[in-house]
Parts: sequence; structure tokens; C-alpha cells
Amino acid sequence: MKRQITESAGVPGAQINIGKPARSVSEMIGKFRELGLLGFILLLSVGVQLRNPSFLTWENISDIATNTAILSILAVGMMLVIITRGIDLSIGATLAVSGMISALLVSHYPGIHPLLAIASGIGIGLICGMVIGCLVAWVNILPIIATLGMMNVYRGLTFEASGGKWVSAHQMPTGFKAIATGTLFGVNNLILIAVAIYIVAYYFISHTRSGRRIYAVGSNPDSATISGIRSGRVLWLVYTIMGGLSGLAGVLWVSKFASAQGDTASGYELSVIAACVLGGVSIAGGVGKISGIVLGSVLLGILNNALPMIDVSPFWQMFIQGTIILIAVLINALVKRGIDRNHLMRRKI
Amino acid sequence: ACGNNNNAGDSASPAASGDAGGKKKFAIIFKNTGNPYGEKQMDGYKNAIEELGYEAILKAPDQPTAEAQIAMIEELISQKVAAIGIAANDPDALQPALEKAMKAGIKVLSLDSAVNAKSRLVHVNQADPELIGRTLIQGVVEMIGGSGEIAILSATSQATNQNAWIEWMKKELEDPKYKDVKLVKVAYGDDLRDKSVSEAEALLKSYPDLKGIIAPTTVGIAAAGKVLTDKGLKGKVQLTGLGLPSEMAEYIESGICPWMYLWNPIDVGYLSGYTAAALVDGKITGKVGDKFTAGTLGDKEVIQDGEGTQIMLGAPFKFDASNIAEWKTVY
Amino acid sequence: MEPRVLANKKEFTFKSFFLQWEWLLVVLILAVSVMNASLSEYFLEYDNLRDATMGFLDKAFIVLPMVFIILMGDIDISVASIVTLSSVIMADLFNHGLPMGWAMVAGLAVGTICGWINGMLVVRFKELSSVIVTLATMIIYRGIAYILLKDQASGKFPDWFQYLGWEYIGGIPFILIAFAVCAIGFGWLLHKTVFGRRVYAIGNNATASRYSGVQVDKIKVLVFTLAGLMSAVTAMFLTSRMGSTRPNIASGYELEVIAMVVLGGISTAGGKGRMIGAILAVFLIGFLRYGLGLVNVSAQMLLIILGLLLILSVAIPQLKQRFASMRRI
Amino acid sequence: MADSEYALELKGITKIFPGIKALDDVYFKLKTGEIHALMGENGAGKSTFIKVITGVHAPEEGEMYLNGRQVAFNHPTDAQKAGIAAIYQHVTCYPDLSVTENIFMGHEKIRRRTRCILWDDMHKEAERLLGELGAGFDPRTPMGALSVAEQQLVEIAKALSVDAKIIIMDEPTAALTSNESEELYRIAERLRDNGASIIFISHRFEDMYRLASKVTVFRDSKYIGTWNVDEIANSDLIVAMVGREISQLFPKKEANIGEEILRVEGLGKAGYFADVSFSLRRGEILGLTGLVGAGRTEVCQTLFGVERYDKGKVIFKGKELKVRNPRDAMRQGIGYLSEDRQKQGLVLQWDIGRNITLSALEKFSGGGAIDKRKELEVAKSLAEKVGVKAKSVFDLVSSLSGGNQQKVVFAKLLTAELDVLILDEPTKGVDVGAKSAIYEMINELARSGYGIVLVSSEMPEVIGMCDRVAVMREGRITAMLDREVLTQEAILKASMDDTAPGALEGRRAEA
Ligand SMILES: Nc1ncnc2c1ncn2[C@@H]1O[C@H](COP(=O)(O)OP(=O)(O)OP(=O)(O)O)[C@@H](O)[C@H]1O
Ligand SMILES: Nc1ncnc2c1ncn2[C@@H]1O[C@H](COP(=O)(O)OP(=O)(O)OP(=O)(O)O)[C@@H](O)[C@H]1O
Ligand SMILES: [Mg+2]
Ligand SMILES: [Mg+2]
Repeated sequence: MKRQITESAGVPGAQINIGKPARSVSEMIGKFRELGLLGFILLLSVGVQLRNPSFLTWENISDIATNTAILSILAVGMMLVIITRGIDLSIGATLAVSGMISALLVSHYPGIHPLLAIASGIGIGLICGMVIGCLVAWVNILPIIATLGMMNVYRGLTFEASGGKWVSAHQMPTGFKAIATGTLFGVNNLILIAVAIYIVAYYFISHTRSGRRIYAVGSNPDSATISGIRSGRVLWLVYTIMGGLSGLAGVLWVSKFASAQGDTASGYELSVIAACVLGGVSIAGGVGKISGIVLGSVLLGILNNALPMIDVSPFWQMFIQGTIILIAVLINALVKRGIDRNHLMRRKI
Repeated sequence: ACGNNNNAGDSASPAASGDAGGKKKFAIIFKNTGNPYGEKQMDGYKNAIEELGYEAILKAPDQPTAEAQIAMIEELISQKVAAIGIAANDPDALQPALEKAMKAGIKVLSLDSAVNAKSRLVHVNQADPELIGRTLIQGVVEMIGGSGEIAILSATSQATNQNAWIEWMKKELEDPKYKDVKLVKVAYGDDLRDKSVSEAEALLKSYPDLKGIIAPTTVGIAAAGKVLTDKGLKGKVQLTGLGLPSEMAEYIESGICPWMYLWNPIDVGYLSGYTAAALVDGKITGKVGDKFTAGTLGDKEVIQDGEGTQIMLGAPFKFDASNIAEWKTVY
Repeated sequence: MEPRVLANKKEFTFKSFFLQWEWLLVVLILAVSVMNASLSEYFLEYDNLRDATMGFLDKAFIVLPMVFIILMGDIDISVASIVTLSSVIMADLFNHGLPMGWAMVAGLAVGTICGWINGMLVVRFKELSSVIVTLATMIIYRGIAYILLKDQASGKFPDWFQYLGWEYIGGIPFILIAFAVCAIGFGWLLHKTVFGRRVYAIGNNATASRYSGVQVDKIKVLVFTLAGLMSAVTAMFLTSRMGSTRPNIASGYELEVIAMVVLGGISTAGGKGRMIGAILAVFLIGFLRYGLGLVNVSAQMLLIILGLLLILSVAIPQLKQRFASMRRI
Repeated sequence: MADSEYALELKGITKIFPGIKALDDVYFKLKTGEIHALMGENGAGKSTFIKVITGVHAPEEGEMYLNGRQVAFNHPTDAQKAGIAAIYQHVTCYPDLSVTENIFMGHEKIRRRTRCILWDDMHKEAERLLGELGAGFDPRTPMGALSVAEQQLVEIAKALSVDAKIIIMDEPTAALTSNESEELYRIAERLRDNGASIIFISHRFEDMYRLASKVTVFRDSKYIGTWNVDEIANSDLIVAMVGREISQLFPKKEANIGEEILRVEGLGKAGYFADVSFSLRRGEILGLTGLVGAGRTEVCQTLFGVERYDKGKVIFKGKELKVRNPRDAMRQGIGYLSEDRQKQGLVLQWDIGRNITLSALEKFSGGGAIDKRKELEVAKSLAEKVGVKAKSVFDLVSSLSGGNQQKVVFAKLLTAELDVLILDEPTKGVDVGAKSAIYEMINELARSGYGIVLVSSEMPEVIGMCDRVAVMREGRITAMLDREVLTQEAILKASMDDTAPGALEGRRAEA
């Protein structure tokens, strides 16, 4: 099978060859990553179910999905950021500031349509994201630093905007609170919104030019410039999308918990990054799938839900979560080594 | 500048006159910024100090950590304030810093959440922990009709206040009249919205026969109220605890939480302000039996509290459907 | 080939000497001091300035090894958790009857081991960036602290232990002296020794360094281990200042430390920057915070100011470069 | 203006980088349907010139005409739209994306109305293009899974995919073997016959003679001249390129071969090479040649301790050698000059002196600290010895041309006391002038008693320099040729002969 094309082309077959069978093996390993994650989730679920039979009930599953929705919406944005080799630490603060401002808005104008409240949250998030986008894309500040700095600024602004007060349930109109509690065909709105975002995001990253360019910039920034991709724009776009999604998440958060505080979602960025990492998004850039981060978010969601349900001591929860994240990324790395070795072998045949 | 000498706060010490700008300065440090409960406490403190014609300094770090409070105490020592009132993020960790302050002649008192006896002259207690613990149990037992499973949804597993109250709740439950009441679990929501919601949901699912939840923390009780509302469990699972009227108005009005308790944080701050002034003016030294008049709150007396001393604000206030409307806009 | 003679001296220009980042920091420190002094009459009192340093120097011990880590293009966000874990273990062992001295040694050892584990994971799993590795260990280390101490605080240390964080030697805070000694040590290590030169080499081009016989992995592990050790040193001072410990102390320190290093002009991209910059940044942020604290600026304003300062400090050199290149095109 | 006979014309182009004038008043004319070679020493400005044409860099001065009309490209997409495609010097691929995407990045096929990418069409088109180039891999394969030569084919497919009128190839043959180069020539000719104009940059005269009808030479950022290829003698061209005559590219070397110093016995590494045996004596230059990917670099790196071998043994100075890392190897006396000097050889952001002393820092350390004066002395004397062209040893390495950078790497090897030098493609991407200096240096080293392994893909170099040559093919040594039997034919036969024992079977079993 070594010389399929050499006769016609006169190129030695040693390097150039068809690798169909080998490719399917490497593809299988590639899929194994996600299958593995899925398998782990199932295993965990069964384990928890044995300890607490109310785990795999329709109600609890729906609760997990609802609680995971916001996390996974943010993870979609974070995935795009990480694909471009960036990171966004400011999302908790962006979420808080947009949630707070839209809560203040509805508390002052209770007649406002919920969609308008959502739009205002998204708008503020977009602005926050754009600022970071500019800093990263055109002022060339390292993402970790730019977002660390703006995280402080946005968090400070949240406190300033609220004057130290909270916006409470009774100040919010029912329509606003219904954003997160309402259902359509028996499915919670949050889940629907999250699924809609997965679909849009999937279409965007795999079927539009802008989406593919995000991968191109992350995969090799230098050649992106040379092939005429304006990487500045792509970076800006990515952080703006992240901001917009954080803004949306802010409104959903405030609506879901019916309370807006200055310290809303502080530290949440770490959970989101963890979801992405669990989902196989590579910090080195260029790699990441929607299906992966959805699974990653679900795993975190299940852990949050299951650990209290199986009566794990609260003092052990942090350790368990950290260990699972570490093991997941280590296995991930080992599997990737397997894939690479596979590619290498294919090369030789 | 260290050592454990307990008599640091010699009332005759003139070092801290605190009248650099003509007026004595009285400082208060709350746990963290952006917390309406704390803002109200600081407001009350400020009211008292200004009534007395002094200057008030209000401080709170952005994160509820002892480290940040230590830095603030140092800043206040530098400013030579006359007194520091502190709602502590840690009862012990502030001891060296507060001892340094007292050595510099500053009067130190704690309020709301106490520091250990060595680090303060007196503590202003919003309510008796025993009273809170027992009242909450009595309340929930009344709501659930005398028998059934109950659970507690607390703040962090470290929170001193909450832990003290929970101890008293457990003691109250030892009474044979509660033999049909079973405390199934103490869950910790870490005062985070999302975690408190998850924990509340887990309680409901793990204990399908749960009849009542006690949440002695403002974030926890609101989160539990929200969960019970969303799940339509009004009347099936009862909720009480300690909460902010503004946060809880919705759920008290809807009947999810028939009633709950809290003291008036403005009064806690106000009483602390007067206590601080009394300490600075030498009217009291923080010893048991000292008496002074605390503005509109009337006469107060210093009483024993473990190894230290304290001043008690009074019994917690009960909020229910009849009075919540008037309080929800106050704090 | 005709033999060629190379010049012996480096060209020295005053312009390039004074255009160094560190001078900007010096100017900023002076500006902040002037501002603070004009805002608050208390700022320039010797006692106050002296005691202010005691307040912010605890985490500065981690800044020193973090300079090495960031120079090598890595990052360690688990340092705050290491602080907590070694503090908790020290307190726990002490409360179980170990003499305080030995408990401190154990705390330092635990920090060192944690750092070593970070380093080993980073070099063994090169495909994972150090952000991810230390993100995971950050959660785990603090998780262990929670398991050990549960909801208790631990304290009641002997009196002499408080000296670390609160005592003076000849009128100078002990912590300041300790920091100065460490800073000089780390500065010497980075700028004068073979080890430091190799750290710079790794930061600029790890592959070429390896091919040049530099044991990249060994150096990385060593540097992460040093970071663990210095985190444990911070734990000693912090615990002494607090007089007790809990599993939630030092939270958020990692970001502050990283911000100081970056403000100090250490660049991850090019392996550029000097120890003195980071040290100046420690004092700049420390005095700025303290000064604004003296005039009781609210915590949220402080957040905004520090955030903007961080952004500006990295934006200025970038913008300068941009303008320069714009003129070219 | 009417259509000009020139497809592309550039006048008075000047491009300045901070501190460097990369192009200085340069002229260039490209006729429609011609293959035009562009030659010059390293750093002459060829690649920069290409980037000016394709809109990556904007020139400070100068005009550009396309079919007689003046144009100015501000961005690479402008050039793409104008029908200019480029294959850049360094392969610019997206390792995580599929071959198809690599081909179409920047000009994806999309449905007009929905702006949705038409994946099927693109895959089909990619398959067609690759088929035309004789490549058989699936366009859905991720780019990172391909070999360098395969990636080069994808780059070419990329240029073809835009249906370009002007195609620019910047050293496309640098990574290819002569056979693959031959394939590339065929493609280029076909493109030309279809009416495209091609600019071809190469350091190999072979390429130019085989393909081009015109040649333009740059030197030191300046335009030197344009000639018809068949009208200019090779020696004149060299003079034009380097500004002086190089009398003897391969100086004769008086062989003075001593005792055996290194013997490799049956070395093997699963998946890379097997059964590699050879011996090396002091003063000897042993060539190691073969097609790209034959595994030469792997063997060298294994000897140097970058990688581990899992079979066989290495005997060095009479004792079995065990090295775990490059440091060990250097301590024992084995030095390695890597094939990628920018990534593996140098710290580009550092000055010359620091680069030279990096591998021998211990020698300058007294009591832990570095003795800067001693360091400077050594660095300076070594830099002078290898003839680095610079003002002082404080010049940054990144400001040097490729040839001078390579000399710095050589100087680095001289800091250690070594017995064996492994030189992996020491003249790759180095211009003619620097090349002869490097050859001289290698001979000098051999004379002074080093044993030298010279890895090279350039036939003339191997034949001109080596005392013996080992030829590798697919991870095995297929021939050991002595100087007397050293001919191009013999090497080619050994490196391509299919009847040689297949290394693959064994390897697959091991894997
Ligand atoms: N982006 C850049 N910034 C600064 N200087 C540059 C840049 N690109 C190229 N140069 C410099 O411009 C000069 C010309 O480089 P160029 O790459 O065009 O040479 P070349 O003729 O292609 O050489 P080679 O044969 O090695 O490919 C060199 O001195 C190089 O260092
Ligand atoms: N980093 C790598 N990852 C995967 N495969 C590699 C890597 N480096 C080399 N290879 C593969 O290993 C084989 C041997 O490569 P090696 O570089 O040793 O060959 P070589 O004869 O030295 O070729 P060259 O002339 O390019 O240096 C090739 O098939 C190559 O594609
Ligand atoms: Mg070039
Ligand atoms: Mg090679």
C-alpha cells in the first residue's frame, strides 16, 4: 500500500500517502475524548443514583440542566476566547455589572418589557467586552492581564452603580423574574436559551467565515495575518461575543435568583474555565468543540448537584472537584499523546 | 508592639485624642462592601456619632477577609482615630492588630460579629445567640405543626455567628417536647446565590419528607425562598430564619416564609456608636455593670459574655405579613 | 576570510538608560507619595510609613519567585492556596503538640512539596499549560486545607511567633528586613548567577536552551519549588500577623502577586524584565493602597483605580511601540 | 493606460524596518507567462520584497503596476483579489484545521445568501487540486498530521485554488528533495503554460537553471540587475550576488584521520529508525544523507540526548555512552548543531555574546556569580574566530543575517571541549558567501582533530566535503560509500532504492 500515487506522480511514496484506515483509528481516539467524558458522566450518575435514588428523577435532571444553563452559555464564549489563545477573567464582573444595571432598570421602570431588560443586559455586556477586545486586539495587552485589570474595574463599577445596595425580589416585576422561571413546552426558558445559543454558536463556528477565522487565528496567528485575516478584528469579535454572553448571563442570573448583588458571581470565571478545560478546549489555542464544553459544563453541574445529594462532607467538596479536574486534564493530555503518536505512525507508513 | 497584655485599653491613656481636625474621629469597619445589611449598620453608627458631634469614618473591604480588615485597622491607627468598631470577618485573626490599636490608645469594640475577648473592650451584640437559636426552632416547629423533618441552610461552614446559633438550635432540640422533630442536615450555601440554591434543591430531593428549613443567613434564606417559590412548595415546606426584609418581602407576602426574624441593623450601628463614644469619653470602661445612655435606645448596661463583656441590643424583631410592607423599603 | 575585530564596549546612551521601565515606576512611586502626602497629613510620618510596609509585605515574598516563573513564560495561580495549606498544616501540627519551631519547619516543607508537585506536573505534562495545572492544584491544595481544619480556626501560638509579623529590630520591622534579605538574594540569583541567566534563556527560547545543555525541566521544577517555599514563608508571616489561621486565608493573593509582577515590567512574551521592577511595583501598589486607605477611599474606588493602573502600566509600553511603528508605516 | 506587456512592475520600492533598510530603491518587472527567478544572499530582502507585493508590508516609497495600472495593496486580501498568490518561505499552516480549510482560508466558498460555508464543494475542490498535484491524502485530514513535504504541497494547492495570475514561490524547494523538487518544476511549468506568471525565489542555482528564463539579483537590499538566464555565466551571477568572486567553494582538505572515536551499533528507535551502525574517527568528516524525513535528524538528536534510543549501543572513546540530555552529551564531548537555528540554536532576543556563552556558563562562574569580564573576553574571541560580521558582541542576534547567525551557532559549539561535532544541515538557508566560510570552518575543525558528522541534503556539499557518506532511507542506513565511489548516482540509488530491506516491517511490529 506504499505506492499508490507514485507511479503517476513520480513522488516517492514514503511521505505522501493515503491514511484512511489509520485516520479512522485516530479519529476514534479523538472521539474517545468526548466519549470518555460522557462515559465518566454516566458512571458518576449511576454511582450517585445508587446512593440517592432521587438523583435520576426527571425533576432533578431538569434542575441540573437549569443550573448548568448559565455556566454553559458562558462556556461557549470562553471557548471562543480560549481558541484564540486567550483567557477572560472578567466574565464574573461583567456578568455582575450587566445584571445589576438591568435589575436597577427594571426596578425603576417596572413596566419595561422583559426582552428589553435582556437587551439592556446584553448591551452592557457587549460594551464591557468591546473594551477588553480593544485592549487585547489593538493595544496588544496579554488577555490575562487585560481581563484581570478590567475585572477589578467592572467589579468596582457594580458596587458604584448599586451604591452598596442589593436589588431584591420584591423590586423586580413578575415578568422579569419569569425570564428564568418560565417554561415553553414544559422546558425551562434557561435551558431553551442555552440550547439556542449552542445551535447558533455551532453554526457560527463551523459554517461561517468569521467562525472559522477564530480557529485560524488561534491555530497559527502568523499565517492568519499572511492569509489576509485581520486577527485584530477576530480577537475583538471574540471578546465582544464573550461580553455579550456574559451580559445575557447576567440578566438570566439576576432573574433566576431574583436578587442582584455587588458580588454576584465573583470567582465564577474559574468554574467556566474549568468547564472548558474539562470539555477539551486546549489552552494552546485552535481546538475546541461545542459538544465538548457542553459535556464539561454538565459534568461540573452534576458535581455541584450530586455532592450535596450524596452527603459528601462540605469540607471534602472542594478537594473532590479539584481532583476530578486534574485527573480529567491529565487523562486528556495522555489521550492527546496517543493521538499524536498515532499521527506519527501514520506518517511512517 | 505585641504580647498578650490585656489591660492595653487603659482609659486614661491620652495618646488618642483623635482631634486632629478639631473633631474626634470614630471609625467603623464592616465585613465587606456592597452589603445592604452592613451599609445600614454603618449608617446607624454614623447617625450616632454625628448626633454626638464627632466625625465618623466608614470602611469596608471589597472581600470579606480578615487580611483586608487588618490593613484597614493599620490605616486607622495611622489616622489616630479615637475608636474603632468592627464587625469581624474572623474572631481571632484580628487580635494582634486590634491589640496594637488598643496599645495606641484607641478604644476598640466589636459589633454584629464578635472578636475574641482579648481583642476588644466590649462587644455590641445584636441579639442573644441562645435566644436566636431557640426562637428559630420554636418558630419552625410551630410552622410545621410540631412534628417532621427539618434542615438548616447556613452560610459558610466557618461562620462564627451561624455556628453559635446552630449550636443553640441543637440544644433546644434536645428538649423532649421535640421528639417528633428531626434535624436531618446542616447544609452550607457559602452565602453564594448559586450554591445556596443547589444546596436547597438537594435538601428537597434528598429528604422528600422535609417539612421545614431554617436559614439563619440573608443569602441562604432568600435563595431557599426562591427555590420553594419556583417549585411550588408553598405550604408543604416551611421556611424561616434570619433575613433582610427587603430581600424577603416577596416571600413573606406570598406566604412561602410565614415569618422570620432580624434585628434592626441601623440600631446595631447606632448602639455601637454610642458605646464607642461612651468608651472614649470615659463614661464606661467595658467592665460588667457599666451603664450609659444610648441616645434614642435608652439606658444600656454592660454584661458578661463568656470571658468578655457585651452590650445587648434586645430580642430579635419578628417580620411577618403584617409588618413587612413598612420595613421592606427601610433595609 | 579577513579576521574581524569586534568592539569591546556596549554602546551606552543616556536615553536608553532613562527610558527603562523601572524609572517610570520610581516616578510613579514619587508621584503617589506626593499625592498621598498632600491628601493626608499622616502619610509622611515615619512610624506610619514603617508600619504600612508591614501590612503589604507578606505577599511580596511570593512576588520574588513569581518573577522567575513569569519570566519563563509560565504562571502559578496556586500560590495563595499553598500559603493557606502550609499555614493550616503548621497550625494543625502545633495544636497536635508539635513544638512551634518544628511546626514551622513542617509548614515550610509542605509549601516546598506543593511547589515541587506543581513543577513536576508542569514539566511532565508540557501540553497542559501551567495555568491549567496550577488552577487544578489551587483547588486541591485549598481543598486539603478545608479537609484538615474543617470549620475551625486554629491559633493560640506562642507569643514569640507573633514577632515575625509585628516586631521591630532596631526600629525597622522584622518583615521588612526579611524581605530585603530575600529580595537581594533573589535579585542576585536572577541577575548575577548562571541559574538566573538560564532562566532568562528558557523564557526567551526554551528549545534552544535545551539544545544548549540547559536542563530546562530541572530549572522549571526548581523555580516552582522555590515559589512553593516562598509561599510558605508568606504563610509564616501572614499567620503571625493574624495570630490564627483558617482554610480561607490569603484568597485572591495570586492575582495581586501576578499584577505586581506584571506592573514591574516583567514580560511573559520576551523573557524581559528585572527583579528591581517587581520590587518597586510591590511598594508602588502598597503605598498607593495605604495612602488611599488613609483618606478612606471606598473599596470599590480602590478596585477601579488598581485595575486601571494595571491596564495603563501594560498599555503604555504597547502604545509607545505602536506609535513608533505607525510612524514607520 | 493600455494593457502592458508586464504583468507586474515595481519601481523604486523602499521598505524600512526599525534600524534596517530591508529594501532600497528596488525595481522589478515580470512578464506575463514567464518564470522569473529572484536571487540574492540571505537578508538581501527577497522575502520582504514578496511581502510588499502581497500587501503584508506597506512600502515607504515606490509604485506598483499590475498590467500597467497602478495599484497599492494595503492588506493581503487586496493582493488576493488582484490574483496574486504566494507560497511563503516558512510554511504557514494551521495545524489544527483540515487540509481543505488550509487551502481555502481567506477565500472560502460560501453561499451568497446565507453566507454559509459550502463544505462539500470545498472538499471536492480540494480533492481535485491535490489530485492534480499528485498528492493522495484526504483533504479532511488535519494539517498537523502531514509531513513537511505534504504541507508544502498543500501550500501549492492553496496558491492554485485562487486561480492566480501571478504566483510567487519563496524558497519552495528548501524543504524538498530533488525528486519532489522535480515534481514542483513540472507543476510550475504547467502553470506557466496556462498563462500564469511566476516569481521563484531560491538559493539553489539548480532551480534557477531548470526553471527560470529571467533572473533578478538583489544584494544588501539593493537592486543589482536582471538577466536572461541563458545569457549570464554562473560565476558572473555569483559575483552579482556576493559582490566578489568565490574561487573555491569546496576547499581541499589534507586528510589526517586518526583513531576511532565514536561507534554506533544497531541503534534503533521505534517508529523512527532501526539498525543504524557506523563509526567515526578523529579528523574524519562522515556525511549522512538521504531524502528529507529519512530519519537523519532523529539519529543525530538521539546521539545528542534530545531523544532516547531503545535499541543498540553507542561506544564513545572506547566506552559505552549513556546520555539522558544534551547537557550530558556536551559534557562527554558530543556537540550538535541543529538544523533549525532560529528555534533550536539561538536565543534571538539576546546579543551575540550571551548566545555564545550560554552552553558553557559554568566556566565563567566564580562562587555562583558570572564573571562578566571573562565571559566577554571568550565570547569576543570566538566571535572573531568564526568571523561574525557585527559591530560588537552586544549586537542582537536577531539583527544578523542567516549566515552570520549560523556562525554564532558555530562559535557556541567551540566554547565546550568536544570531540565529536554533529552538524545538521549547517548550510541550510545560508547564502553562497557564508557557505564557503562555513565549509572552511568545518575543514579547519576536522584538521584540528574533531570527528564530524555532516548531515546534508545537498549532493555537491556531501560529495565535496565528506570522507565517507552514509545514506539513509526510511530510517535505515542503506549504503556506506567511500570517497572513491562517491557519486550522485550512487547516493540517489541508495536513498531511493526500493529493494533495500524495508525498515517499515520491523518498525510496525515494534509499534
Ligand atoms: N518584520 C521585520 N522586522 C524587522 N526586520 C525585518 C523584518 N523582516 C525582515 N527583516 C529584515 O530585513 C532584511 C531582509 O530580510 P528578508 O527576509 O527579506 O531577506 P531574504 O532575502 O528573504 O533572506 P533569506 O534568503 O534568508 O530568506 C533582513 O535583515 C531582516 O532581518
Ligand atoms: N516533531 C515531530 N513530530 C512528528 N514527526 C516528526 C517530528 N520530527 C520528525 N518527524 C518525522 O520523523 C521522520 C524523521 O525525521 P527527521 O527529521 O529525522 O528526518 P531527516 O532525514 O533529518 O530529514 P530532514 O532533512 O528534514 O532533517 C520524518 O518522517 C518526520 O516527518
Ligand atoms: Mg527569505
Ligand atoms: Mg533533518
